[in-house]
Amino acid sequence: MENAPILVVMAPFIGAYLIPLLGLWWERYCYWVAAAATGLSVLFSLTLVGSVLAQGTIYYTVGGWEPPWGIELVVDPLSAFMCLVVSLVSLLAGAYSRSYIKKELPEGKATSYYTMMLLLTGGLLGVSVTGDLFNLFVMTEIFSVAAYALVPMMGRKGSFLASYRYLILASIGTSLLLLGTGYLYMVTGTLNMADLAARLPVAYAYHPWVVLAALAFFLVAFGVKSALFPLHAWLPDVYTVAPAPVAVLSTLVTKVGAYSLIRVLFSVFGMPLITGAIPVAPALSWMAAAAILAGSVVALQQSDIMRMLAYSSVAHIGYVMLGIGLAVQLGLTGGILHILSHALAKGCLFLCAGAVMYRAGIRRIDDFRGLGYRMPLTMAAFTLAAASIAGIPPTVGFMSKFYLALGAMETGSWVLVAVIVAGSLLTALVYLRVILLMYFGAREGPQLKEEPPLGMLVPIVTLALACAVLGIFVRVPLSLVGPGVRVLLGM
Amino acid sequence: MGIAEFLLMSLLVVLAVAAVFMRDLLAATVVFMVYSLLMAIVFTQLKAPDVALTEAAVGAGVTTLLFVIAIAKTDRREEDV
Amino acid sequence: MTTVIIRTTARILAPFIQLFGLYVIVHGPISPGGGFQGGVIVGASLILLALSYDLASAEARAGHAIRIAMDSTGSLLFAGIGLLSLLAGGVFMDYGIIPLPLPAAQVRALMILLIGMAIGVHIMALVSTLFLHMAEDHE
Amino acid sequence: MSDLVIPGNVPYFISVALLLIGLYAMVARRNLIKKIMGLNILSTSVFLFLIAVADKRGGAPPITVPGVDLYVNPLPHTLVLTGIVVALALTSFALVLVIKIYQEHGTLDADRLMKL
Repeated sequence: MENAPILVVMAPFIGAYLIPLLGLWWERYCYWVAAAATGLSVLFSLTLVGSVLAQGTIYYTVGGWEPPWGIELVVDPLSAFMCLVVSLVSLLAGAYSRSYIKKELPEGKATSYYTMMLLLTGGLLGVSVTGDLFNLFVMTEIFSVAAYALVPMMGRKGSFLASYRYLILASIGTSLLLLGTGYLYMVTGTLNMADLAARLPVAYAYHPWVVLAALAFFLVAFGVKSALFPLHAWLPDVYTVAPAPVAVLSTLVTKVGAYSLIRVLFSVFGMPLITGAIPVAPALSWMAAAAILAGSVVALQQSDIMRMLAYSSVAHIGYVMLGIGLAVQLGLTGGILHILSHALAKGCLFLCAGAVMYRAGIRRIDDFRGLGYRMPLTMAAFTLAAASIAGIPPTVGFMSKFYLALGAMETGSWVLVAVIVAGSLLTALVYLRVILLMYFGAREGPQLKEEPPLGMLVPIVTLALACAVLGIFVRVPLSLVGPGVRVLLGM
Repeated sequence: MGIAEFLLMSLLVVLAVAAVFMRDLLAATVVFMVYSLLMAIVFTQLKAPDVALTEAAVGAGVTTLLFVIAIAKTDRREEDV
Repeated sequence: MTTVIIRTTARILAPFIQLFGLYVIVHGPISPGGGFQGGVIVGASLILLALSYDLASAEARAGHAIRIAMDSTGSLLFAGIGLLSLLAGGVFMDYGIIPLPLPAAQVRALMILLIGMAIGVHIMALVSTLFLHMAEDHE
Repeated sequence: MSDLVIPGNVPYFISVALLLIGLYAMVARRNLIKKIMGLNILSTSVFLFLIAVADKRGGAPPITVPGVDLYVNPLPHTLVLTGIVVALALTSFALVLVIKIYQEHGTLDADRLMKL
C-alpha cells in the first residue's frame, strides 16, 4: 500500500462529500458512510504504522511533482502515531454520536454533523502527514472551519457566541500562520519542510529578524490552536456548549496543534536554532508550567462538569508543551506519550459526561451524588480515565508523566519536576471530588440502573480500557514514539 | 514603482482606517468594497492578474454582499457606549 | 417601476456574466482565471438574479437539493479524477498516467480542464448556497 | 536604515500597516461585524505581502506568452488564491453566527454580550 499516505486523508474527505448527497434522500445511511470513512482511515493508519516501522520514513509526492513545486507527504513514526490516535479516537467519537445526536441534536442536523465531523478528521489527518508548510496551513484551516461549525450544532444558549469567539481568536492565529509561512518563503524560497530545515540556518545568519518574526507567528498560531495557557480563552466556553463527541474531537484539535508546533520547531527550525540561537524551548517549558498550575487550580473551582474538564485540558496541554520545551529525548517521549494518554483519558471523560447528560440530564458536579450506583459501568470508566489523567500507576497517564519527570530531571530543572508532581496532585484532587460524590454521596430517591445505550457504552469502555492496557503494555506505543523522537532530535 | 502606485497603496491604508472607524456599518461596508477593488488593482500592478480577478469577484462582490445581508438582518449602527 | 428596470437589466446581464464565467473556467490552464474564479462569477450571476427577483423564485429555480447535489458532485469529481490516476498505477493526482489514446501532456491538460470545471460547479453551488442560506429567514 | 526605504519595499510597509489596522479592529472594536471586517483586512494584508514577495522587477505575469522568459513567481499566487477561499468561508460562517447571536441576544456589542 504505497498510496496509504494520501488515502488516509482522502477517505474522510470523500466521505464528507458523499454524505450531503446521500443525506438528501437517505439520511439514515449517513452514519454508516461516516463510520466506513473513519474505519478506512484507521486501516490506512495501521498500514502506515506497519510500513514506517518496517522501512522508516515514507515520502509521497502528490501529482508526481517533485518538491519544491509539488506537495510532499512525509510520514515518519510520529506522523503515523498521530494518524492512529486521531483516526481511532474519531472512530470512537463517531460511533458514540449515533445514539447521542438522535436525542441531543435538533431535527435534520445529522447530515451536516457527520459532514463536518469527517472534514475535521480529514483535516487533522492531513496536518499529521504533510511535509509542506503551506499544506499545513490549508489543512489547519479546513479542520478549524469544521470545528467552528460543529460547536453550535446543539443550539445551546450562548453556543453561537462561543463559536464566534473561537473563530475570531483562531483566525488571528491562522492568519499569522500564513504570514509566518510567507516570511520563511521570502528568505528561503521553499515551502517544503525538509528543504526549509536545510536552508534556515543560512537564512538565519542573513535575516535573523525575519526568521525570528516567523517563529513568533508560529508560536502564537499553534499556541491558540492548542490552547496554551495565556491563549486558551476560547476553550472553556467551546467545551461547555459543544456536543460531547465534538468536545472529544476538540481535544484532538488541541493535540494536533501541539503536534504542528513539534513539527515546526524540530523538523523546520531544528534543534540548534530553538535551543541555542533562539531560546524558545526554555520559554515554552515555563509557559507550560504556568499552564499546568493555573489550569488545575481553576479546574478545582468549577461547578459545571464540562467546564471542569475543559480547564483540566488546559493543564494537560501544559504537560505536552512541557515535554516539547524540555527538548531532550526522555522529556519529548513523555510529552508525545501524553498526547496519547490525554486523548484517550479526556476523550473517555467527555464521553462519560455526555452520557450522564444524555441519561440523567445532569451537568452540575454537585448533582453527581450517588451516580456511581445508577450508571455503574459508565462511572467505573470515568474513574479509570480519571486515574489515568491524575497519573496513578499502572495507567498510561502515569507512564507519560513519569517520562516527563525523568526528562525534567535530566535537564536538572527541579522546579519543573516539582510542578509535574504538584500538577498531578492537583489533578487528583479535581477528580477525587467528583469520584467521592459519585460513590459516597448520599443516595436519594429510587435507584434505577440506567446505563446509556450500547452504542455509547462501547466507546466509553474501550477508551477506559485502553488507558489501563496501554499503561501496562507501554512498550506498544513506545515502539512508535521512541523512533519518532529519535527522528525529531536527529539521532 | 512610480508615484501613482505609491499613492494607490497609501489610499489602501486610508480606506482601511475609514472602514474600521466608521460608525455606520453600511457605509463601512461600501468603503470596504472600494478597498477590495483597490486591492485588486494593486494586485494587477504587482503582476498577479489571476489573484486580482479573484479578489475583485470575492472581496468586492460576494463578501460585500454577505456583509450587506448580515447588516440588513441585524443592526445598521454600532451601539454607543 | 424600478423593479421592472432592475429585473430586465438582471435578465439581460445574467447570461453574459455566466458566459464570461464559463470563459474564465475553460481558459483556466492558459490565462488568468480557472475553476474557482469562474465559479464565483457564475455564482454571482445567480445571486444577482436572486436579488432582483425574490428569494422564493430563486429557491424554486435552484432549490436546496439541486445545489447540494451540484456541490457534492463537483468535489467528488475532483477527488475521483485524482483517484483515477491512482487506480491507473500512478500517484494521487498524477494525471498524465491515465490511459487515454492521447499524449500524456494532452491528457494532463484535459484532466486539469475537467477538474477546473468540477471546481467551478462546486464553487458556484457553494457561493449561491452561502448567499441563499444567509438571506433566508432564520427561524 | 536608508536601504530599507527603497521603492520595492513599499508594499511590505503597507502590508504591515494594514495588518495592524486589521488586528486593531479584531481586538479593540466592539461591534461583531467590525471584527469580521478586521479579519478581512488582516487576511488581505497577508495576501498583499505574499504577492509582493512573488513580484520580480521586469517580470511578466505568470501566463505563458511566446517570447517571454522572466515570469513572476506563481507559487505565492496559488497560496493567495487558497487564502481568499478560506477567508470567504470564514467570513460567511462568521456572519451567519453574527445573525444568530443577534437573534439570541438582541445586540452585537461585544462588551454587552460578555455581561450576559
